[in-house]
Amino acid sequence: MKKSILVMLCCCYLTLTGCWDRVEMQDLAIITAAAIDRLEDGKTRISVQLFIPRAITSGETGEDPSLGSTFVREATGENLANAISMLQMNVPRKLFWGQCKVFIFGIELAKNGIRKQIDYLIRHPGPRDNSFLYVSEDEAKELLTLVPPLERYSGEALKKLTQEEKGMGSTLRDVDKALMGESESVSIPYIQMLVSKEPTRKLHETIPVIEGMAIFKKEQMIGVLNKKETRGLLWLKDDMKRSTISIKLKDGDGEISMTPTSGKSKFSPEIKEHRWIMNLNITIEGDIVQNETHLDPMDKDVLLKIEKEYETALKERVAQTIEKLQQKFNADVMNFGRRFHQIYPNEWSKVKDRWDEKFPEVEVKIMVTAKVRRHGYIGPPAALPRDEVKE
Amino acid sequence: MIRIRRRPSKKKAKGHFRAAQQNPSHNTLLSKNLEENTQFFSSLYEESSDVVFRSFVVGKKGATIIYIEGLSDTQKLDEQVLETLLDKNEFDETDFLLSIKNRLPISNIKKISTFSTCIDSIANGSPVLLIDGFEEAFSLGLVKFEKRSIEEPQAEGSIRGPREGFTESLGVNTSLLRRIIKDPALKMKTVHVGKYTKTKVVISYIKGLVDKTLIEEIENRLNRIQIDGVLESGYIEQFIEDNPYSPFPQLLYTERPDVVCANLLEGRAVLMIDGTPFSLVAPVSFFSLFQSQEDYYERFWMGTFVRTLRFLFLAVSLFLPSVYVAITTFHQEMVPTDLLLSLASSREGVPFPAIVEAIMMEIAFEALREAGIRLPKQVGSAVSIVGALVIGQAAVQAGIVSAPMIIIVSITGIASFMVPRYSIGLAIRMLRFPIIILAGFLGLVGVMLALILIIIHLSTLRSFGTPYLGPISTQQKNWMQDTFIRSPLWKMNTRPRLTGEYNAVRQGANLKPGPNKSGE
Amino acid sequence: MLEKGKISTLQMEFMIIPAIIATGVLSIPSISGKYARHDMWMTPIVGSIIGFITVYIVWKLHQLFPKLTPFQYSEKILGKVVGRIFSLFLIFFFLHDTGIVIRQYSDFITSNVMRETPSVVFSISITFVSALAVRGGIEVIARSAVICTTIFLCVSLVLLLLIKDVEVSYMLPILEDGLLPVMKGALVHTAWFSEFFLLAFIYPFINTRGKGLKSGMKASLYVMLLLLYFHLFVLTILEVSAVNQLYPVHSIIRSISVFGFFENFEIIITASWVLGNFIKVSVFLYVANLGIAQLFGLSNYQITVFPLSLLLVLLSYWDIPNIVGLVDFLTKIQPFYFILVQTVFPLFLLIIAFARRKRSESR
Amino acid sequence: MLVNWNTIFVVQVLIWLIVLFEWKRLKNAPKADKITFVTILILSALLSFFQLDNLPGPMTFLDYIFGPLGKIME
Repeated sequence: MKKSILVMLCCCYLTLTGCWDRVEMQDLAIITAAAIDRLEDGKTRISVQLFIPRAITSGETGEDPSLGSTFVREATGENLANAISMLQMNVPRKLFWGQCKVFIFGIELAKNGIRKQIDYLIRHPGPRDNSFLYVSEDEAKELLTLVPPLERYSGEALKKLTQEEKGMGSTLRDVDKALMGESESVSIPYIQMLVSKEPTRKLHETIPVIEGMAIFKKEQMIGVLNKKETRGLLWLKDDMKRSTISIKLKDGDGEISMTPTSGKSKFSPEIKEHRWIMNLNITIEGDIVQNETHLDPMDKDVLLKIEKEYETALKERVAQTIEKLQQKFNADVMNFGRRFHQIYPNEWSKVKDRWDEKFPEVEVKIMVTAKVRRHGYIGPPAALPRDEVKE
Repeated sequence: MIRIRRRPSKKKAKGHFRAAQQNPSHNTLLSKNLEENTQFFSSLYEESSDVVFRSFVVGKKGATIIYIEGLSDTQKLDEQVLETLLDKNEFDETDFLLSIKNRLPISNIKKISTFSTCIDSIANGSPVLLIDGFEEAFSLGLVKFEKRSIEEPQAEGSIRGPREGFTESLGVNTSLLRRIIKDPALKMKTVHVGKYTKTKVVISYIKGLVDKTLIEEIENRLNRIQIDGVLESGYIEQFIEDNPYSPFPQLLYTERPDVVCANLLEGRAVLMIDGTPFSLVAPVSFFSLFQSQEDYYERFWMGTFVRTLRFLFLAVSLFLPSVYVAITTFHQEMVPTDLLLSLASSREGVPFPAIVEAIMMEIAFEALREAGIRLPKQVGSAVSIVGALVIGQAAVQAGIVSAPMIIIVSITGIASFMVPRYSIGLAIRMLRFPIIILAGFLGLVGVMLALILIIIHLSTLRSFGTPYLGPISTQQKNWMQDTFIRSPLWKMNTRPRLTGEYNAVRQGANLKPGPNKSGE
Repeated sequence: MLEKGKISTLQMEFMIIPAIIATGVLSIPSISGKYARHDMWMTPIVGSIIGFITVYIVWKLHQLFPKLTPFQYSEKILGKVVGRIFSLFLIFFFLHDTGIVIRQYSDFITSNVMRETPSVVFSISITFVSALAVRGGIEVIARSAVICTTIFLCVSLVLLLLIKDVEVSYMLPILEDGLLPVMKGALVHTAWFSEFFLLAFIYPFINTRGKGLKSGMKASLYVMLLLLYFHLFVLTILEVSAVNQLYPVHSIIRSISVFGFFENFEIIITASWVLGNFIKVSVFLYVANLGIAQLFGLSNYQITVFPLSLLLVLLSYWDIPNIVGLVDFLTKIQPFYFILVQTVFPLFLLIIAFARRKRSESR
Repeated sequence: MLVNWNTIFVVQVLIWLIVLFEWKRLKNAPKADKITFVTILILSALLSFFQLDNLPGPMTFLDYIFGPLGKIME
């Protein structure tokens, strides 16, 4: 009897003290993406894309589909923390960061430095370390208002685009790690609005797409790699799954395109007589996907020629990117610094403080081995009379 | 060492009870005078129209047969007893009783001399023959009463396995056991329990396999029981279990002779109670309550798979609603994005907090289940249809309950029926509610605390001296062979260790069948 | 004898492993990473030496006094007065240590799972359940440990899902700054490894004689391997940024993602750590409680469990103003303090006991 | 020194709960048991009267003893 009274008392104690962390799902404002901008007066503006829960189930309510299932709220403050606390005042429900996997920085903010924002995002327990960061070409907020025709909200579209090509995305942790590490540089996808040419769709019914890579050095954005150079960068990051490469043969009258099926980049740093050399070995295997020429890839010699040509093409492309990163940006996005550090810790400790000066001087030797594995369903070029095929 | 908790018995109450039971006239010997004896019995059985007194004269001496209508075989009584006794043949006067005994064509005939044994004999259906001038009477074993025929057990069905089930009469049940285990080592000890019902309780065990102290302990505990009557094995169970406050059953009940025999062969003791088809098995462990007999009849892969499934669904039925409450109210980030969005949409507009919703729906489900069992079959199905419609369809459409909660409740419901033993299923159902409440206050940490509490409770529990969580938590030899997995029969060479490892070897080694062995 | 229960060596291993790594997993990688950086994976290996030494010392002591706990044999070794003072100190040491454990646990939960709930709720709840287990005696702790530890360790296997993100090159360069940082990092481990002293209180209740040393060494090895496992994952995934993380293991678990669908399930892991910490607190509380009962000659040890747990909850807040103070203690003071009490003191006991024995033999 | 009434209240409640819970056992217990039981409870009651976070205690003491050694770790 006494024991049961005790148990009752304990239960009452529990109920009286309440439940501090409890939030019902109806009281959550689920953030699907967030954009951080720097305003002209130096203030920070946070805009969040909030999910409207009833949008999924009630398809029959007759809401305008172009409004989408999200809406955008914003707030400004002296810094990000301030802005977010202001934002909470504009939203009647509790802001829920747990599912926000997309953070977009406005270009102004990126140019001014992102360290303070990164600190907030990593320190705060809400946002997750593996959420993706982006830099927008213009104001970041604009991208949140887009209503994608296929996905439920623009954040999801962006996330899926990035997941397609892993090397492209930069997560919060990657950025933190890279800026902390030897090179102090990082690349973040550079996105802009895709302009759709469909006359029936409204202007905002589109998605943001990745246009290149924003290069950051010591928290500040210093430039952008275009699409082609970004491909090169993906090779350097050991992730190139779907970038098709086209080459032109000397005796051919068109181009041959190949899609890589597997590829590997191997870095081996080397220090020879005070010359810092980075040997880059790329091996690639691929399928021929289009043949504009009259050449028959079934032929051994032709195949050899094609492979050779691929090697030079790829080499050029990668070299171009490295050249730009070394000379123009002087940003060690490929983590050369770390690789030297790992193999040559003593030499590294000498140049550690002036890696900036040393990095452009690093010689990069690129070796490419290309192999064509398959040429699709057909051997010789299609729709070409047999006698016109060159052997 | 076997440690058995003894409940303090209150001396005062016991003494009082004894006093009431000792009716002085009961233990006294029969008198020589038939008149006195009949007088006593008729006053004892006054206002009992079903008790028949038949007086007659045998060899010049008066005699009376007393029996209860319906319990005794009157036809045999007429043909074999009365016809013989009323025959004009002379009985040997020197040893009258012996000559009567010799003359009667009845196999089971006993000499009795006290009133109380007479009463017992009459109550059991054996007519009592009183003869004038003797202090002794005969109990004639002409028991015959209506009993149910052996049927397939309703509560424990099986696809493969014997179709026999116990019935309400003890004699049939013990005979069923004897028919399976023919070794004379199978023992049956009888204890009577209940002041008014005088129910026969048989402790059966296999001598040489069972631990003697266990039998002594069971007898002690049975002898301690002082109640009016025993109507079902549950009465006995509640008086002899180790921890009466625990929600977990510490004895296993079954109405299948094959289950009983399997347990006997593993060195356990079985209590069979007159008047109920359910017999009790002791001691049991938590894991043995998840074994069904069919696990052993099917191939061991199936047995293992089904068992794994059972434990999985044990976890589901215990924790699913509480985990759902914890996740949706505390740890929303755990839900995958798409799922969270649909959950959020379906929760939109639901007026209750998740915890209230969960408790409400679980209670509704339990009510439905209970109603379905108790009502007559025709009405029962109607109840379930109405319940399913109201809860499943209307409540969601009205926006009172969210659809995911319905899914959760139904999965939990199904999961709770996965447990082969009804009694532990009940315990799990009940425990679900406090866990939901804890989850509502502390989220998953609360669920974990609940899990810890359950584990602690199970670790403290003992069933007749054996640890309830054995053999898993006690890490005995071969502890895996018959718990989560069911290893092949030819590999289970040892009996599960119960109290004081007694005769551990079950079968010969190297029994693995194979094509080469038979040819040798 | 106060405790009548007996446990098996396997159960002992199940008890002692979480009793050491439950909080170790939370706090060690961050601190050892701060010192050893790229070489942090070596620190548990170096640190485990103290574990093996402690197990050996404790075993030798146990062989001298097979049925006694240190509270009892310290009296025989050091004499009545000194021995009792030593026991009293030990009791206080364990109480204080348990307080720190509870604090570490509740701080972890409040900062990672339930941010708005006061940490005292978690301290009270874990102490309460542990107290219930302790009241049941060593057998109950052992039995629950078997189940809880199994769950706790099985859940740790989810780290294997991170294998695709592992970047082995983060382990390079090896021994960049020499051995000193590794030693410093290992010193943090030694505090945890010296807790194998707890075995001294469990050995008397083991049912199989003579197997204690082997199983103690085995437990020490397992702990080392487990810590190595956690350290390797932390290092190869977080690299140096592990230094910044307060709870690096939790942080890498946060980034697990299977099929891009099962993500963010760190809470399940955290919840399973509740089980580990429950065993840890139970074992510590049991030892402290047994000590009080043996020192003051109580008739049973159940009666002091609840008062002691209340005291523990209060102790867990005493003089620890914030998490900075706690980490500072774990880094700078705990290694020396723990080794002194749990390894050096028993060593002294052993030496004195041997010396006494020698002397009595020579006479 | 500030007194935290909340802590004191909660600790008092817990103390009485414990006493209530153990009452049966306590009544039949020998004297040593009773004394230890009460002493520990009084100790906790005493502790609850202070602001524990900042009350100098074991940590300060240990810091004083092992502080010099701790410098190695810097």
